[in-house]
Amino acid sequence: MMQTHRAKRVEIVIEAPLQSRLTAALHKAGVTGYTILPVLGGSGRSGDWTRDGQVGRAGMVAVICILRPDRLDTLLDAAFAVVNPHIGVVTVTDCDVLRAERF
Amino acid sequence: MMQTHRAKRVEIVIEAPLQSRLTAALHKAGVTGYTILPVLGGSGRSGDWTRDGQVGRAGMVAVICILRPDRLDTLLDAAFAVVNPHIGVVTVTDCDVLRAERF
Amino acid sequence: MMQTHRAKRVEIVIEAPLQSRLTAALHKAGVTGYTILPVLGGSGRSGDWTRDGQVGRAGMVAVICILRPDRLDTLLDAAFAVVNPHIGVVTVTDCDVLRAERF
Amino acid sequence: SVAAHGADGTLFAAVGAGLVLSFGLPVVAFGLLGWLTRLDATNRAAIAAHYGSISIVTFVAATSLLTARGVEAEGFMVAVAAAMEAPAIVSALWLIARQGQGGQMDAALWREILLNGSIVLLVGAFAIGAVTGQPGMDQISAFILAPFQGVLCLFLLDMGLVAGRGLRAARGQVTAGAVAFGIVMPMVGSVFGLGMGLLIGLSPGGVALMMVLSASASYIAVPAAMRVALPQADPSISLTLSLGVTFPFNLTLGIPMYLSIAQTLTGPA
Amino acid sequence: SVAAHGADGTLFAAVGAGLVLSFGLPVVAFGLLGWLTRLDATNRAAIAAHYGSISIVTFVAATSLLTARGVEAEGFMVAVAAAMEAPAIVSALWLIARQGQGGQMDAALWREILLNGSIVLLVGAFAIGAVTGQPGMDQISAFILAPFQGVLCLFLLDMGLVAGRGLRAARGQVTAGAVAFGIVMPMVGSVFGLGMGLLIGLSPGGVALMMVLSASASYIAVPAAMRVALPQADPSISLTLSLGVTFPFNLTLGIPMYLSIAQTLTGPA
Amino acid sequence: SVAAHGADGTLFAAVGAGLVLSFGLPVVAFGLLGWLTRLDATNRAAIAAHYGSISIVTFVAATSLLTARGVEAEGFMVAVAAAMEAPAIVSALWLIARQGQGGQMDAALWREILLNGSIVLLVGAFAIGAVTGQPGMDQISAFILAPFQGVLCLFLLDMGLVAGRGLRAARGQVTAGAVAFGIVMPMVGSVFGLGMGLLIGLSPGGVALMMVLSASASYIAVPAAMRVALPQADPSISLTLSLGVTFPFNLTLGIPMYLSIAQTLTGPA
Ligand SMILES: Nc1ncnc2c1ncn2[C@@H]1O[C@H](COP(=O)(O)O)[C@@H](O)[C@H]1O
Ligand SMILES: Nc1ncnc2c1ncn2[C@@H]1O[C@H](COP(=O)(O)O)[C@@H](O)[C@H]1O
Ligand SMILES: Nc1ncnc2c1ncn2[C@@H]1O[C@H](COP(=O)(O)O)[C@@H](O)[C@H]1O
Ligand code: NA
Ligand code: NA
Ligand code: NA
Repeated sequence: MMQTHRAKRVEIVIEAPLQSRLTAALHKAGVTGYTILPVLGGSGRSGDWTRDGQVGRAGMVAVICILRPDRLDTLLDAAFAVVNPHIGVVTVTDCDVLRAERF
Repeated sequence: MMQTHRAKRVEIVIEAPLQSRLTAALHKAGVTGYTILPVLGGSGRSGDWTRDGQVGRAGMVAVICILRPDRLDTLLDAAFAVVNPHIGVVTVTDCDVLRAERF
Repeated sequence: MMQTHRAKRVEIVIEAPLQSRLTAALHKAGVTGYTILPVLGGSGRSGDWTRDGQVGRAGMVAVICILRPDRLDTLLDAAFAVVNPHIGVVTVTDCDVLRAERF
Repeated sequence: SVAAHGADGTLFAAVGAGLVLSFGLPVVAFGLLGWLTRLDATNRAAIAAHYGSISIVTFVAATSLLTARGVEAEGFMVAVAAAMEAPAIVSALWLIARQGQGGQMDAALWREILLNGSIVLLVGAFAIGAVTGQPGMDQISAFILAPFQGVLCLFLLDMGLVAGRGLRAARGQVTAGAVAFGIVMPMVGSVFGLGMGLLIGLSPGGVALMMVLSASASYIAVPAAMRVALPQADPSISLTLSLGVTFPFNLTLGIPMYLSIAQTLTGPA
Repeated sequence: SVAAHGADGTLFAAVGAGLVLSFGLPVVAFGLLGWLTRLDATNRAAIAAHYGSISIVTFVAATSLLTARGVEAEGFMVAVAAAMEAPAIVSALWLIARQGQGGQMDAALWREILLNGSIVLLVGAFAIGAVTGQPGMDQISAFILAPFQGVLCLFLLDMGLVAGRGLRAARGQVTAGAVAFGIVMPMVGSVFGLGMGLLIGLSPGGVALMMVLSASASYIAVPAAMRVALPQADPSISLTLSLGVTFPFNLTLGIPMYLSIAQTLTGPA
Repeated sequence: SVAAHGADGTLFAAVGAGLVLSFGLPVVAFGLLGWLTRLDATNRAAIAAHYGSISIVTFVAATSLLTARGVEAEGFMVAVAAAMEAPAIVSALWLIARQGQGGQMDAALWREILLNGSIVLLVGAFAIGAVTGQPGMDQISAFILAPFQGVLCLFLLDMGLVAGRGLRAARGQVTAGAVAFGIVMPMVGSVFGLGMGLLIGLSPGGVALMMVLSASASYIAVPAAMRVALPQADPSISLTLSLGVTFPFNLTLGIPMYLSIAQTLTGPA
C-alpha cells in the first residue's frame, strides 16, 4: 500500500489583480507550496461575471495550497488579511498526500 | 483560531455548451454562488478528447459550488435535471468555509 | 434524497510535457476516467513560476481522477511510477459521486 | 462595395439565396450520407447540420485569395455568411423529428443560435458599414476581415494537430465512405452555390464566395449547438469530417477551383 | 518618424502634455458624472480613472486608419500613449482621499502601475527604436503596431459578446445619464487633446492621435488597478461604460471625426 | 520559390546542411559554456540543445524583414527550419550519456520530437506546396508565414513580461558569463550557418536565413523535451538565456547584421 500522510487542501478564489499580494503574503508566512488555476467565470453576492472577451489581469483565480494540518492556522491568518476586504471564497478540505517529505 | 463552518463542495464537470443551462438552473434553485474552471481535456466512457486546436464553446468546464449542507439536495436535484442526458461527472466533498455569512 | 456512492478524488499536479505519459499509464492500469485542468502558475521546492508569455507544452497541468476506493492503489502505483522522478504533487480526497454506474 | 454596386435588390436576393442553401443543403447531405455510409439517422443529421452551415475561416481565406488576385466581390457577402450559419441546425432537427427521434430544442438553444456571437459580430459590422456609408464598410472590413488573417494562423497552427487527433479519436466510425463524403459534399454544395450565384447575377467574386459558403462546413458554432440539441450524436465523427477533411480540402484545392469555375462561367464580366 | 521630424523638443512637450491630460481629465470626468448621474463618489472616481487613462487598442486602430489615409504622425506618440496610462489612477485616488474615503494605495500597487506590462513594452519598443535610429523604429513599429491588428481582431471577436454581457450585468446602475457620459466624455476629452496638440504644434496626425488618446478610456490596465485600490467600486459599471459604450463609439464615429477636425484646424500642413 | 529556383539539388543539400548544423552546434555550445560558465554538465547539455535547435518566431521575423527589404529567399528554407528542430535534442542527450549520466530517452519522447506539432505543420505546408506546384506554395506561405506575424505580436506582447520574470527566477545561476554566452553563441552559430550557406550556393536571402536558423535558440519545443529527458536540468536558466537574452538580441541587432553580412559575402548575386 502506498504510504500517505494527512494534510489540508486550502482553496482560495480571489480576484486576479490580488494574486501577487496573496502569494507574497503566503511566502512571508513560510507557505511556499501552492498551485494557481485560471477561472472562466462565476457568481456570488456581487453578481455574476465571465472572462469572455476580457484581457489582462481580469476576473478571478483559484489558489490551491496543500500543507500539513499544523500549518493551517498560519496560512488562514496570512490569507485572510489579504482577502478579507475583497470578494472571494476560502475553503478547507481534509486530504492525504504522497511524498510527505515535500511538505 | 479562525472561525470556520461545515459546508459541501460540489464539483460538476459538464460540456461547455451546457454551462449556461446549468447556471440558469442553479440560479432558479436559489444557488447563486459558483465558480467555473476551464478544462483542457479528459477521458470517460465516451472516449478521450482534448481542446487543442478547438475554438469557441467546445470541450468541457468544471463548475464548483460551495454551499451549506442543508442546501445540497436542492442543488443536486436542479443540477441532475440538466446534466443527466449528457456526459459528465458530479462529485460532492465535505469542507469548511471562512466568512460563513456569505453562504 | 439523491443516491450517491463513496469514491476517491485523486488530484495530480504534474509538468505539461508529462501529461501524455501519465494518461497513457492510467489507461494501461484500467483507469479511463479523468479530467485535465490547466494551471497558470505555482510555487514549490523548485522555486516559483508562471505561464505568462509561455507557449506550447510549458508549465503544469492538474489531472483529476474520480474512482472507486478499491481501485485507488492501482491508480497510485501507476501514477507514482511516472511522476516520481519529476516535480509535482499527488493528493487524495474522500468524496461522493452521483451515477455510480459510470465508475 | 455595398454602395458601389448600388445593388440593394441583389443584397436581399443574395441573403435569401443563402437562407435557402442553408435550409436545403442538410437534406442533400443527409441523403448522400445514407448512400455513402451506414451511419445512423442521428449522426447523419448532425453531420448534415455542419455541411449546411458555414466556416467563417474558410470564407475569410477565400476573400483574401480574391483580394490577392484582384477579383472584386460584393461587400454584403459578409451578411450572406452570417445568414447561412443557423438555418442548417433547424433543418437537421426537422430531419430527426421526421424520423420519430426527438432532438432537444428549447428557447435557450434558439436564442443561442440566433444570437450566436459571430452572427452578432458580422451583422453588427454590416449594420455599422451601412450606417456610415461606403467608407465605413471598408474601414470595418479592414478591422474585421484583415485582422482575421491573424486568427487564421491560430487555427492553422493548431489545425495540423487537431485534425490528426480528431481522426484517431473517431477511429472506427470514420470509414472510407465518410471520408469520400467529406470531399464530395463540398463539391456538390459548391454546384448549388454556383447555381444560386448565377441566378441572382452576382459578380465573379460574389459567385465564388457563394460557392465557398455552400462548400464550407461549420466546426465552431454547429458542433456546440449539436451537443445541446443532439447529445446522442458522436461529436468526433462530424468534427473529423468538417475540420479534418473538408476544411483542409477547401483551403488547398477547393477555393482555387471554385474561383476559376466562377470566373469562366460568369464570362468576361 | 522620431529622427525624421528632428523634434526632440516636441517629443518632451508631447509627453508632458500627455501627463497633464492624464492627471487632469479625471477631475473633468468626476464633475461631469456628478452632473449627469447620481453615482456615489467611489464609483465616480473609479470611472474617472478609466477616462483619464487610455485604450491601446483604440490608439492602434487610429494609427492604422492614419496609415490607410496616408496621414503622417510623429513616431513618439507611442511614448505619449505609454505616459498617459498611469497618472489617471493616482489622480482618481486623490479625488477619493479628498472626500475622506480611503483608497488602498500600497507600494505594490505603485510598482504595478508604473511597471505595467504595456508601459514596459511600449517604452521598451521606443527605446530600442531610439537606439537603433530611424530604421530601427520602423522595424520595431512594424513588429509592435502592425501585428497589433491581429490582436485587435481577438478583441473585436469578443467585443460584441462582452459589451452585451457587461451591459446586462450592470443592469440597474447604468442609467441613461451614464450612457450619455460614455458618449459626451470622449468628445470633451478630445477637445482638451486638440488644445494641447495645437499648443505644441504637432502634425495633423499627431494632433489627431492626441485627441484619440484623450478621448479613449482604459479597459485593461485601470480596471485591474481599481480592483486593488477601490474594491468598494462596482467594476461592471465602469467596464460597461469604457468597453461597452466609449470603445465602440470611438472605433466607429469618434476616430474619423477627431481626424477630420485635426486636419481642418491644423490647416494645410 | 521552390520550382522557380529549379534547384532540387540545392533543396536536399540545404536540408542536409540544416541537419549537420543542428547535430553539431550543441557540441560547440557545450564547449563554449564550459569555458564561459561553471554550470554542471546536465545544465550545459540542456542549454546546448536549445541553441542547436531553432526559434520559429525568429525565422518568421527574418522572412518578414527580407520581404520588407525586397530580398528573395528560397521557399524551401521552411523545410530546413523544420529539419533543424529535433536533432539538437538527440545530440544533447548523447553529450550527457558520454559523461556517464543517463537522460531518459523513451519511444514516446522520440515520437514526440519527430511528430512535434510544428514539424508536422511546416513539413505538411511544404508537401502541399510541392504537390500543388509553385502557386500552391505561395498560397500556403501566405497562410502560414504572413499570419504568423499576428502570432508574433502575442509573443512580443508577453515577451517583455516573461523575459523579465525569467531573469528574476533564475537569479543565482544566470551569471555574467551565461549572459555573455547568450550573445556570443548566436554570432558563433551564424558563422557556421554562413559557411554552410555559401558552400551550397544559396541566394543572399537563403544564406541570411541559414545564419538566422543557426543563430536562433528554441524556447517552445526543446524546453518541453528537456523536462521529459533531462528533469535534473534547471529549466529557468536555459529559458532565461534563449528567451530573455538570445531572442531579443536576434530580433533587434542580430537579424539586420546577419542579412548585411550575407549580402556583402554573396556579392552582387
Ligand atoms: N458559494 C460559492 N461557491 C463557489 N464560488 C463562489 C461562491 N461564492 C462566491 N464564489 C466565487 O467568488 C466570486 C465573488 O463572490 P462574492 O464574494 O460572493 O461576490 C464569485 O464570482 C465566484 O467566482
Ligand atoms: N472518473 C472520472 N474522473 C474525472 N473525470 C471524469 C471521470 N469520468 C468522466 N470524466 C469527465 O467527463 C467527461 C465525459 O465522461 P463520460 O460521461 O464518462 O463520457 C470525460 O471526458 C472527463 O472529462
Ligand atoms: N504544497 C503544495 N500545494 C499545492 N501545489 C504545490 C505544492 N507543492 C508543489 N506544488 C505544485 O507543484 C509544482 C512543483 O513543486 P515542487 O515539486 O515542490 O518543485 C509547484 O510549482 C506547484 O505548482
Ligand atoms: Na456549407
Ligand atoms: Na483618455
Ligand atoms: Na540554432
